[in-house]
Amino acid sequence: MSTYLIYAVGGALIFSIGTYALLAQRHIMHKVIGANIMGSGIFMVLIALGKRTPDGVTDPVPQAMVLTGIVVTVALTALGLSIAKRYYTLTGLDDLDQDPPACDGR
Amino acid sequence: MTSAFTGTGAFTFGLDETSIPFLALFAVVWLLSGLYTAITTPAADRPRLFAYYVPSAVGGIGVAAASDAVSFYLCFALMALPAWGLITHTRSAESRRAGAIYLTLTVVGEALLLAALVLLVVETGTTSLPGYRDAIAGLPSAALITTLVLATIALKIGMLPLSGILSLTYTYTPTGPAAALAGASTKVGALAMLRLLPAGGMPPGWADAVMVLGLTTAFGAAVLGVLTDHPRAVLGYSSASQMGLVLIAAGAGLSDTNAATLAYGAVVTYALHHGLAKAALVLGDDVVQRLSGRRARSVALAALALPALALVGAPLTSGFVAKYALKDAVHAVGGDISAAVYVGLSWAAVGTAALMLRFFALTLQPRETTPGNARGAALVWGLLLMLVATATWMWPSDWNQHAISSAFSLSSLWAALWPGLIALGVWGVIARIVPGGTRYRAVVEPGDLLTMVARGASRWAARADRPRPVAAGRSEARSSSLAEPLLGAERGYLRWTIAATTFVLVALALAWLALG
Amino acid sequence: MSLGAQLPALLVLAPLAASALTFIAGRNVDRYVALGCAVVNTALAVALAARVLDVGAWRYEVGGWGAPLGIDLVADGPAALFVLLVAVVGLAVTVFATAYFHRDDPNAYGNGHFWTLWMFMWTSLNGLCLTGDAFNVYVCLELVGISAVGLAALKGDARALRAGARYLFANMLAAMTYLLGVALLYSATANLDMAMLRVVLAEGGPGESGAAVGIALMVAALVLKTALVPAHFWLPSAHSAAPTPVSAALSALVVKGTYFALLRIVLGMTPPGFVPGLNVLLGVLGAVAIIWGSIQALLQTRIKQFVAYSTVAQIGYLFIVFPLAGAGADVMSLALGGVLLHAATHGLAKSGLFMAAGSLMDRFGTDDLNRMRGAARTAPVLTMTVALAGVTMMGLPPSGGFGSKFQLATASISTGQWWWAVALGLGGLLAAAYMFRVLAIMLSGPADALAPADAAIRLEWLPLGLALAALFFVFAAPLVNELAAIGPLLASGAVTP
Amino acid sequence: MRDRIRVVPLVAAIALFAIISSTVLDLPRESAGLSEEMIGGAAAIHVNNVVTAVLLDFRGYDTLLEISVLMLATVAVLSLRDPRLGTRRRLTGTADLILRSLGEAVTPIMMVVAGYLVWVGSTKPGGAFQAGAVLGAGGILLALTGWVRPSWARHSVIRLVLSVGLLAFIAVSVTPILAGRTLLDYSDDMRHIVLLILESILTLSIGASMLSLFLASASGGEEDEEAS
Repeated sequence: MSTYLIYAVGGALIFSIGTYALLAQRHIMHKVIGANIMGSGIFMVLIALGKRTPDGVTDPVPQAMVLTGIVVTVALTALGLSIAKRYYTLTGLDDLDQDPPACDGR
Repeated sequence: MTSAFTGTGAFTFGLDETSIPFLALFAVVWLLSGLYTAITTPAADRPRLFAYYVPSAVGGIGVAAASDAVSFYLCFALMALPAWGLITHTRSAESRRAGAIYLTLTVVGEALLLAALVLLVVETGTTSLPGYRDAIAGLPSAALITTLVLATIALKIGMLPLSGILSLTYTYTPTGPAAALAGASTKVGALAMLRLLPAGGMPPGWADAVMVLGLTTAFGAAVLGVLTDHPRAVLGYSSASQMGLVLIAAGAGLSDTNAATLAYGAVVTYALHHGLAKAALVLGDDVVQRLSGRRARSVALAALALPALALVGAPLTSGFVAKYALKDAVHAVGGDISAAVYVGLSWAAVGTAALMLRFFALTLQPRETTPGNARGAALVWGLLLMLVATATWMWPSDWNQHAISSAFSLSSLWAALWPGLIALGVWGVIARIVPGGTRYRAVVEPGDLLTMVARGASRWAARADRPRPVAAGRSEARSSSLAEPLLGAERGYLRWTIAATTFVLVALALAWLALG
Repeated sequence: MSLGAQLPALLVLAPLAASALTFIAGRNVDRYVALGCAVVNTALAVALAARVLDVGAWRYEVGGWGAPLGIDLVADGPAALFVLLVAVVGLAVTVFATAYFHRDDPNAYGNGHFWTLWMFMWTSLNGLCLTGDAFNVYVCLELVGISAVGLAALKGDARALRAGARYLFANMLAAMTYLLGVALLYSATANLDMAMLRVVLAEGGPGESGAAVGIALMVAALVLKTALVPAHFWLPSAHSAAPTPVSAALSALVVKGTYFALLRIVLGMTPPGFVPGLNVLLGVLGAVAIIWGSIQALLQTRIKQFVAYSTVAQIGYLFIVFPLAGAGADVMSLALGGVLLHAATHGLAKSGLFMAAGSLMDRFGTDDLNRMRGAARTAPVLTMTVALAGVTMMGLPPSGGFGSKFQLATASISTGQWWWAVALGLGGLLAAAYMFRVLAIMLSGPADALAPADAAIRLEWLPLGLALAALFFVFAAPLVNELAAIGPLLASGAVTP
Repeated sequence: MRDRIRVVPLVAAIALFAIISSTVLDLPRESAGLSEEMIGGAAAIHVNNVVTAVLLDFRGYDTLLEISVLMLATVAVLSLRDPRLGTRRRLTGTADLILRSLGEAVTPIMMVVAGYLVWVGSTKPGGAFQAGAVLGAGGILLALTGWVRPSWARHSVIRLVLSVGLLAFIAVSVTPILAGRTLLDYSDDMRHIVLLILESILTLSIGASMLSLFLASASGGEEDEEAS
């Protein structure tokens, strides 16, 4: 079994753990962190699979994809955190499924 | 297969032997009714009325000239939908309800027609309209197409149990547009029969079933109409009854190619005759109300007898020719049922005669007279009456020749007369024994069943719609028995974990398919 | 290289430059920068459509490298149509927004950053329509997603923030799913260019199952972004909590942009039958969306929620094209023309409807439908707009909705799959029901209390114009069908390198 | 409040793991990807680091949009900033001596590191994003010590800094169009110097973006008394 597969399968595991967090965790911050974990899992899969070249030189395209993915994740995370922060300041809630007082907006 | 909108198969108009008579009829009726509307409507109301009238008229004329499925459907809808604005013009609660019923049935009709047309386009491989009637019987889904077309027509012509639709629309629409609806709108149903019902080739049961349907409508609508007490409502039921007869003619042509040729003539003649006569009746009722002088009123009433007699099928009227053509067509079908229908046809005339008597009784009733340009109105009406008297006889075609040639045989004259006499006799008896004489109170309100259903529905909706006390800016969902579980289901689903997990499950399902 | 051939690049770069410029410009000038950009963009979009009609589809090699090394843009008929739709609706939204957002009160529109976010959204929509690269789709999708979330939460109240957060999490889920999908696809095929992938995938090979799973995940992500039932959970709140011009843009354009990417990937990049059952599943979900969305629209009591659920229903129609694919070129062009027609008509009508709904809300001071009785008397133009848009939603002639329904029904019946036609018909009837219900309220009763007409009312004619355009859109159908047939979705030699 | 275990999401996550890992295991064990073409291409344009070549040349369009994503997120976060917060607010920490001296000591070093990372980007791993991140971190340190106010992005100069990277990138990518080539098709003789300048400007904007993202939702702090 090639080494890269350990990382690839590990990446899949990390992705799934992140998915569970994003789905099931109640707290908004936990969800944001869950999404970040998902991203890390994908990056691991990408890098691991880029290592399958016959000459051992890592394929640069997955690396570029990971770099782009990181920036996108940073952007999504920042936006998520600032929305969560503002929502908490306004309503005192850290959970999206509870109705804020005097507001029913689903 | 032609793509419907690449420019070649869509938006073509042309003339053929079917479109010419209908085009002539629609053009005359829409034009004269429009003139009448312009003369009689107060200037302030005109823009609003014509904003709906003109598109409807364009659609009405277009539907006759359309020679492909797409423009037929387009014009069909263009004529039918703006008519809603005509019906609700007075904005009274009744007219709004009538409008709602009309719109609902129209939209349902559009959906049915669309389905039929799509099937036709797909199975014949062409959008060209004139060829459909000969091709339908050979198509794989001939039965489905025919059923869909019949259902569309049923909504258009007020087949039982939907007969109320015509009386509803006639009653609340202003006179001029009402005449257009009476003269042209229902005749689109007849046009659809010629364009989209198979000309022969269907199993015999089809002809029998449709003829029986038509006869039932002819009688049922007549009974309902006699029991109403608004002259326009009576005319509406009379239209439903008469269109039942037209349906008999169309039904006669479903199975037998020979009968189809005769049926074709009958439908055209009948549509022509009835369109002009019914428009003349609607306008006439109004003209009588407008005339103030006693002499003028008497003359007008006498003139009003012409279209009424024509509807009954009295000798020398247009109705005589039409009914003759109809009987020919039914006779050509053969079989027990058609024989029974043949007999029924004569008795249907009794119903028509009764309706006309009821109409006259109601018209004679003193109502508040409408001021306005009585002379102009009468002039337009007179023009229409001249056409009623002559059009069917003068129409250059071979299908009225037979009727004309045998118009003066004694037997046919008698056949045309006796139903009227019976109706008169019954009428005389009623005038004696029923309280209120011939002006008895209504038992049926315009729209009968439909109005009842609509009222029930709006009562239900009102209960469900009642705004509950609003707490803290929160507007409550409707509380009707059906709405709450559906809204609740959605609200429950919208919770993040449930919805997002459902999405992941969808993604998993897709991935599973991919691993397949 | 002629300037005409550069149009795909210019269509992305022009609004991108405008984004940066509006950000610098400050609140007195930013709206004029945006307005100018909207006009320029519309001109460019018209030029693109004209050129596509004139010379056919072409590829644009960014950086001059060419696939698979570089990223290629694809200018074909469907893309040109979507870009044009974005331009026309976008111009209307821009004009509407200039009146809607008062310059004196920038706090009301995201500290004045509405214009920048909106220009970014425009950039990303153009980019999404024109790209031919599977990974570039991802970047464009994120641009769409972040700008959409920012705009949806623009009001900054608890309701908008909550809707924005849900929308953002949906976007995160979609982003991660898409990225994983494209990672698997690349690992299996060593290619990212969609037109080349079409060829590579058709040949098959050892990585076939990996590519199929990758595509499945990408499709799932786009389904979520397009809000196809059951992934519609974020849409009603996001679209209704946003300010009116944003609601219009979100409902009319954003879901169309992501839908277009889906169209490219499922019908363009993926060979028929590569993921067995995928297309049928999408069709089934589309049919469910039509029914469920319409039922929910029928029951809503708040006007923007009502319009948003009508969008959920109308999105369903767009997915009827997928199960019809693979049944021959004739059927395909008919069905593709049908959905493009529907997307364009719905974009026009829905933006008009949302603008009218928002104006009604402002004038009545409430979003409760039941308190909008008598609107026909006091706000006749807005009521007329709702009615005309309703005709389009129902798919009655002469609206483009009719044309699309006719073509889709014809296509489905000619492939023997008549049940899709039944769903289409049922959708029309349900649309009639929900539109009638709203119109009945607006037409009935004495007028409720009404706020005085303010500046935004000057723009009553704008939504009416959009609704009218949708109402007569069937006459544009030949043009749409012609565009739909030009290098459609990578299925032509013109766009394969 | 502790979260309880949700069974269905858990099952979904496990199924997800099963499907992804089986797919990964099913992929061909050896695949060259696009590395050969990429290495060849990079050699042709005399860029030593292939990843840099991919980011700025082959897939430069992705990077252009990526910069846009970052700026867009910054604008979106700024648009969510609570307008009621005053402009004269500082973050806590002005009085914290350790933090203050750390900031004064480390920030210059971080700036130098950022500069190095830009410079090294064309031959070794590095480049604008990495440099920008370091620069942003330095900025955050400055903000924590009270040098930079949370409201700083309201200044038009800062807005210019935030968007100048994107504008410069747009300018560089559009220039070839004016010369009749395609977008981002730089001419060979100018490539290195143009890209270096571009990367430096980008570093500035990215750093400013990072700092803005942090500051826009940074809470706490006190209103500055000096001004009033």
